[in-house]
Amino acid sequence: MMNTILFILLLPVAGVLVNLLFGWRRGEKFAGRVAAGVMALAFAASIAGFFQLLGLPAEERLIRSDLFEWIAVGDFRVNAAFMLDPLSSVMTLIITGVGALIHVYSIGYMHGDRGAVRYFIYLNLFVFFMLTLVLGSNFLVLFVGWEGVGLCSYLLIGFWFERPAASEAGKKAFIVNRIGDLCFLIAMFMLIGIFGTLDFGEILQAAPAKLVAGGGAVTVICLLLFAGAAGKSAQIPLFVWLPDAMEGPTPVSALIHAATMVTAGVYLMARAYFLFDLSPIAMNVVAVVGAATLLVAASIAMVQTDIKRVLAYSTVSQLGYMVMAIGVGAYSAAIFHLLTHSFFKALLFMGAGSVIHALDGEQDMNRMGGLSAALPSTSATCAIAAFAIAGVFPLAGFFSKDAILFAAMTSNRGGIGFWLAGAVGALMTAFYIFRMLFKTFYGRCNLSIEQQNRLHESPGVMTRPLKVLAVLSFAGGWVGIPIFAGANLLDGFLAPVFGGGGEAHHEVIFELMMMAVSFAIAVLGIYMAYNVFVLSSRGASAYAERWPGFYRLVFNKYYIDEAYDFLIIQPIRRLSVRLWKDFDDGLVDATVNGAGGFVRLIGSAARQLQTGYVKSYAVMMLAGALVVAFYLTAGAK
Amino acid sequence: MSELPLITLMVFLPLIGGLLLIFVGDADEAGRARVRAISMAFALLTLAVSAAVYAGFRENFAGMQFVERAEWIPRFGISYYVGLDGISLPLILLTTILTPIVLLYSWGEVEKRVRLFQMALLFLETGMLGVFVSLDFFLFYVFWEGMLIPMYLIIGVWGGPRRIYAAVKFFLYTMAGSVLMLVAILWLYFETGAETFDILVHLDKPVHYALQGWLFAAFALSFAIKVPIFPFHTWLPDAHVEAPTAGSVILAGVMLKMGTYGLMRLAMPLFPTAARDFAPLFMTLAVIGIVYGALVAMVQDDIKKLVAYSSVSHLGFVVLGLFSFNLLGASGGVLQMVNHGISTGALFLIVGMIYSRRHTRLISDFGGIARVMPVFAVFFVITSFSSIGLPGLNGFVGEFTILAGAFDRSPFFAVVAASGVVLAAVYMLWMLQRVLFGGDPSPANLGLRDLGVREWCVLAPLIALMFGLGLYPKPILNKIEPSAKAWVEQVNRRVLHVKPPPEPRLARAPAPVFVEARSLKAVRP
Amino acid sequence: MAGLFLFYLMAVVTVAGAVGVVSLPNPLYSVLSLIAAFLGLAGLYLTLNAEFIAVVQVVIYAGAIMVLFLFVVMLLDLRREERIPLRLPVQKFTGALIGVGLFAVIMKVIFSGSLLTGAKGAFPAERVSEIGNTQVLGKILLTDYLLPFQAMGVLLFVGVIGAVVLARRRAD
Amino acid sequence: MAPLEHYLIVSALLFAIGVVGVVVRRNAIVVVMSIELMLNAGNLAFVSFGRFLNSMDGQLIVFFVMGVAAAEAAIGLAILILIYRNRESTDVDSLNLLKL
Repeated sequence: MMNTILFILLLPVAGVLVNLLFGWRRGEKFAGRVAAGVMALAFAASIAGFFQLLGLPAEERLIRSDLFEWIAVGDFRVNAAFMLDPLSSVMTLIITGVGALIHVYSIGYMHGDRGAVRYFIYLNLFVFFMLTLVLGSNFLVLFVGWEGVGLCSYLLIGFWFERPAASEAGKKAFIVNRIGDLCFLIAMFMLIGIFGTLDFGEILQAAPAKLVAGGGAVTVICLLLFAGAAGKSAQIPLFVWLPDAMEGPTPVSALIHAATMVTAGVYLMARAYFLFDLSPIAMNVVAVVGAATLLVAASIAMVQTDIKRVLAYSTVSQLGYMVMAIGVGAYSAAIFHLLTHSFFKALLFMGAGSVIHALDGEQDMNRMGGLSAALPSTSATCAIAAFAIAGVFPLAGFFSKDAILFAAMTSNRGGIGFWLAGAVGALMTAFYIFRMLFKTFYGRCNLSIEQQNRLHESPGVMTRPLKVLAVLSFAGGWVGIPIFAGANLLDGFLAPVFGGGGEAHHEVIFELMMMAVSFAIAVLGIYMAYNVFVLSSRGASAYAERWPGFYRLVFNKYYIDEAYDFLIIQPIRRLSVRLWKDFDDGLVDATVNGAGGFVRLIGSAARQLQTGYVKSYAVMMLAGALVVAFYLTAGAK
Repeated sequence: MSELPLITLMVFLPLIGGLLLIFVGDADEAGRARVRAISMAFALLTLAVSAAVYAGFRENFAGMQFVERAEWIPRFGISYYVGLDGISLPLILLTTILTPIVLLYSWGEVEKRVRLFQMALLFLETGMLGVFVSLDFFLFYVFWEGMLIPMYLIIGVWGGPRRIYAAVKFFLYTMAGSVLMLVAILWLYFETGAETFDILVHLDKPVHYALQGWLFAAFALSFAIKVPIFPFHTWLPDAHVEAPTAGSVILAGVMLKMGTYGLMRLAMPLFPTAARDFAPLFMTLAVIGIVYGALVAMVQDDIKKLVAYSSVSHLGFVVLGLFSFNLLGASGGVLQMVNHGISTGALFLIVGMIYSRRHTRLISDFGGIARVMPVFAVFFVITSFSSIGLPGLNGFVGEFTILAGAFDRSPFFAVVAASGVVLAAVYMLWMLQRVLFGGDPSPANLGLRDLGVREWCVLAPLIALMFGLGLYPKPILNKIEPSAKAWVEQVNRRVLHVKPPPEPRLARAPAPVFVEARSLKAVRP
Repeated sequence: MAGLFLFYLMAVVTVAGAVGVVSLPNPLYSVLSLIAAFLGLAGLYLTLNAEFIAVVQVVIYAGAIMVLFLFVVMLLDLRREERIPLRLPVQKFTGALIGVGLFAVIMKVIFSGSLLTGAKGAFPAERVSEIGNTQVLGKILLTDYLLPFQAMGVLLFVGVIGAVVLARRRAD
Repeated sequence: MAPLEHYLIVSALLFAIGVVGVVVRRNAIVVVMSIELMLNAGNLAFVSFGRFLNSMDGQLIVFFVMGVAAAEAAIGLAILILIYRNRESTDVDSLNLLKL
C-alpha cells in the first residue's frame, strides 16, 4: 500500500524543491503551475486518504506512519510520526482543497510581481507545515508544523518587505504567536513530566488514570494549551497580530489568515479534547474567552473602513465562535464551523483580493462602491459568501453557526449567556458583512475617473476558484444537517475521534425553533445593514454622531494596540536600555574594570617602594634576610 | 579500532601545520596563497582525522575511547593522557568543522600579517582540541592556558579600534579565573594524596563534603567566566565587537563551550554534592542570563554586540540544562553547545560579510538590503531562525530537551527560561526587520554585492548542519546519550560528609636547628 | 695558652679594623684599616691550623686586592664623603638595627644548641699537620675539585677581560 | 685553643659590621669594602667549622670565595670607575637608575 500520508506531506515539499531548483530560471508561470499542480495532487492524495479511512470500520479509522526516531534521550522518545484519522482527514481536505484553489487564484493575483517565484515557494512550504501540523501524531510534531506555519506566515506577511508596515506586521505576528508558543511549550513539559511521552494516542490512553479530573495539573495544562491556541487562533488577548497581518498579499490572507493557519488553535484544542474534557474550569475559560473575542472583534469589524481589516476582524470573530464551541464541548461543531468558515472566508478574502486587484491596490471601502457592474463574478460570489457567513438558510454558515449556538444553549457546559453572545455576534456578523458588501459593490461609486477607466474583472484563473468556493459556501453546510438521524455526516465521521460524540437529543421542535431564531437574527442583521447603508443616505455617520465616544473607542479597536505598547512594549524596552546602559555598562562592567583599576592602584602604590635607589634595595634585601632568618630560627629553642 | 594514535594526530596536526608555516614567506601574493593553502590543508586533514574518530567511535559505551597514555613527569604523577567520550566528541567535531570554515572565510578577508594569523588560528585549534581530550589536570591546564595566547593575539592584532582594551580584558578576566582553578587543582592533588593528576582517578573518588564547596567554587568561577555566566559576561561583548570575524566565530563557536564543558567534565562530577548545593544559585544565574542577555540584546544598535549578548542568553540554556542533573538536561546541554556553535558561528560570519562590504555594523545604517542581497538574506533568515529555535532547525532540539529537563527539576526556572524563547524572537526578528527588510535600501547600500562563491561555501555547510541536526539529531544524540547517562549518575553520587580520619603519620624527629626541612610548612606546621 | 692569646689578639685586631672600615670618613683610611682587619683574619686562620689560607689571605687579599682598592681610591681622589644629608632619613638607625638584629639572630643560633652535630671528616688537624696543610689542600683541589678549580680560572680570566673592557676609555 | 663559639662570634661581629657599612656608608668604594668584610666573615666561619669537624672542605670553599672575591673586586672597581667618569661621584645615594 502506498503511504498516503507521506504522499500528502511530500508533495508540497516536492513543489518547494522544484521551484527552488528551477523556478528562478523558468519564471513565475512555471512556478505557479508547479505549486498549484502539487496542491492538486495533494488534494487528490487527501481524498484517497479519506476514502482509505472510510474503508475501515468506524472505530479503527486511524492510519499511522512512523518515519524515524527524531529526539531520543533516555526514556523520552519522540518520533517523526504521523497519523491520519477523521479529524486530520477533514483538516487535510480543507488545507489541500482550499489551498489548491488559492494557489490557482494566486497565479493570476501575483502575475507580474517580481517576487512571484519566492511567493510560491513560501506558499508550498506553508502547506507542508500546515499538513505536518494536522497530521502529526504527537504534540512535538504538531509543534513543528505549528512553528513552521508561523515562520511561513512571518515570511508571507512580510512578503513585500520593502514596506515597513509589512515587515513590522510579520514580526509582530511571529512574536505574538511566540508568546502563545511559550505556553504551549510549557504545557508540553508538563505532559512529559506526567506521561513521559507526547504521543496523542498514549496520552489519551493514560490520561484518565494519571490525571485527576478537574485537578490542578490538567487545568493548568489545558489553560496553557489554550494560551497557545489563543496565539495562533487570534483570541483575546493575543489577537492583535491578525489585523496587521493583512499587509501580506491577499491570497495569503485567504489561505493562512482565514482558512487554515488561524484554525490551528481550534484544531489543537479539538485534538487534545481528552484533556479539556477533564478540566471544567479550563473549558469555561475557553468558552468565555471565545465569546468575548467574538463580540469584541465583531464590534470592531462593524466600523473598519479597510476592506481587508473588516475581514480580518470578522475572522477573529468567527474563530471566537469556534473557540466558544470547543469551550462548551461541541468539538465537532467547532470543526464544522472551521470547515464552512474556510470556504466562505477564503472566498470573501479572494473576492476582496479581486476587488483590490481591479483597483490597483485600493483597500479603503469609502473609496469604492457600485462595483457590481464592473465585477460581476466577484460581486456575485461575494454575495453568496456574505449570505453564508451571515447564516442564512440553507447556506453553509447557517448550519455550522446553528450547531454552535445550539450547543452553547444545550450543552451541559453551555448556558444562555453563551447563546446570547453567539446570537448578538451573529447579528453583528450579518451587519458588518453586508455593510462591506453594500459599500463595496453597491451604491454610489466613489472611484476616481482614472480608476473607473482601468476597472476590469479579474481573469478566469482568479474567478474560477471563486466560483468553486461559492458553490462550496452554498452547499458546504449540508454535510452537517441536524435533526434527521444520519444526516449529520460530519458529526458521524468525527464521532470516533471525539469519543462517541452524539449530543443529547432534543425535541425536534426545539431544534427547529432554535434554527428559526438564528435565521431571524441573520435576516435582521442584513436588514439593519440595508437600512443604514442603502436606504439612508447618511450611512453610518448617524450612529457615529450619536455615540461619538463609543464610536471612536471601537473604531480605534479599543486602543488595545496602544495599551500593549504603553503597558508592555515600552516598559520592556526602557528596562532593557536601563539594563544595558546603567546596569551592564554602569555596574557590572564598571565593577570589573574597577577591580582592574584597584589592582593598578595597588600597583602604583607599591611602585612607590621601588625608588630606584640602590641603597634602598639593599636595605630592603637585608631587612628581608633578617625576617627570613628570624622565621627560620624561631623554631629553635 | 585502528592502532593509529588518532587523538594525538588530531590534536597536533594543526600545531605541525602552524610550525611549518614558519618556513613559508608571506611577503607576496603567491606566498600568502601558499600560506593559506597549507593551513587549509592541515585544517582539512584534522577534520578528516576527526571524521575517522567519529566513524570509529563505539556507541553504547560511556567510558573514554581512543585512550592514549604516556608518562610525562612521573615525579608528580603527570602524564600525557588523552581520550574522548560522548560529551567531548561533538565538541571536537564542532571545532574541526569550524576551523576550516573560518580559514576559508578569512581567505580573502585578512591581508595583514597573513602567516601569523593562520598560525594563530591553527595553534588555537590545537589548544581547543587539547582541552577537549585531556584526561590529566596538568595537560588540561596547559592547553587551557595555551589557548588564550593565540586568541589574545587574534583580538589584539587583527581587531577593531579598541582591540587592545578588549584583548587585555579578555585575557586578564579569563586568566584570573583559571588561576583559581589552578589553586583548586593543586589543592585536590595534595588533599587526596593520590599523587596523580589523572582526572579519571579523581572523578572516581570525590573529596569529602567539607572541602567540596570551596574547590567547586574555584573551578566553577573559572568556568563561569569563560561561559560566561551572568554577571561575569562583560568581557564578551567587548571581545566580540573588537575581534575580527574569525576570532568571533571561534570565540563564540568553541571557546565559550570550554566553560560549559569544564563545568560538565570537571567542576560538577568532581564535587557532586557541592554542585547540587550550588544548583539553585547557578540555575538562578542561568535564568537571569537568559532573560537579561535577551533584553540587552534587544536594544543594541550594533549587530555584533547583539549577537554577543544573544550568546549570553543561549549559554544560559546550556548551564540550566547541566544544573538540571538529569539526562534530558545534560544531553540537551551538550547538543545545545554544538547548536550554539553552529548558529552563532554562522551569525558572526554573516555579520562579518556585511561588515566587510559596508564597514559598519550599526543596524541603523542598513534596511531593505534583502532586495540587493537576496541570497545573503536567505542565509541570514535561516540562521536567525536557527538561533531563535525554530523546530526543524538545530536550535530547537537542544532548547527543547534542556527545558524539558529543567522543567523536571524546577518548573519555575524552566518557565522563566522559556520566556527567553519569546525574547529571542523579539530581538532577532527586530534586527532582521531593520537590516534586511523595512523600506528601500539607502543609496549607500544599493551597490552591495551579493554573496560570492567563497562566502557561499563558507555558509552552506553550516546551513546544512542546521537542517541536519534539526531534522535528524540522532547521529549525535545517540553518541552523547551513554556518556551523559554515566555523567548523570556521577553527579548524583553521595560523598563522605567529613574528612576521613588521617592515617597515623610518622612522629616527626626533633626539629634540627638549621634549615634542613624542604619546605617552610615542615618547619612551621 | 699561647694559641688562646693569639686568638684574642687577632680577634681584637680584626674587629677593630672592621669598625675602622665602616666608621672612618676618609676612604683611604678605610682601605688601610681593612688591610689591618685582613691581617688579623690571617692570624685567626693560623690559629685554626689553616696555614695556606692564612698566607693567601695576606698575599692575595691584603696584598693584591687591597692594593687595587687603594689604586682606585687614589685614582679617583676620593677624600671624604660629601656632607649632604642622607637620602633615607633613618638610614643610620636602620643600618644599626639590621646589624644588631642580624648579630642577635646569629648569637641566638650559636647558643641555642649543639653546633657540631654533623659527621666528622677524615682530616683531623693533627693528621693534616703531619702531611702538610698545603699538600692536602692541593691534592684535594686538583683531584676532587678539579672542575671547580678550572672554572674559577675561567672566572678570573673573564673578570680580567671584563674589567679591561669596562674601564677602557671609549674612542669617541 | 679557643672554642668554636668564639670564632663564630668574631665572624658574626664582622658580618654585622659589614652590614652596617653597606647600609650606612654612601661612598661606593666603602660599600664594596663592607661587602668584602661580610665575605670574610663567612670565610672565617667556614674555616672554623672545617677545623672543628676535621674537614678540609671549609678551607676549600674559602679558596674559591677568594677567587670569586678577586674577580668581583676587579669588575666592581671597573664599574665604579665608569660611574665616576659619568657622574663625577661615587655616592650610591645618587644612583637611582634602576627606576624606570
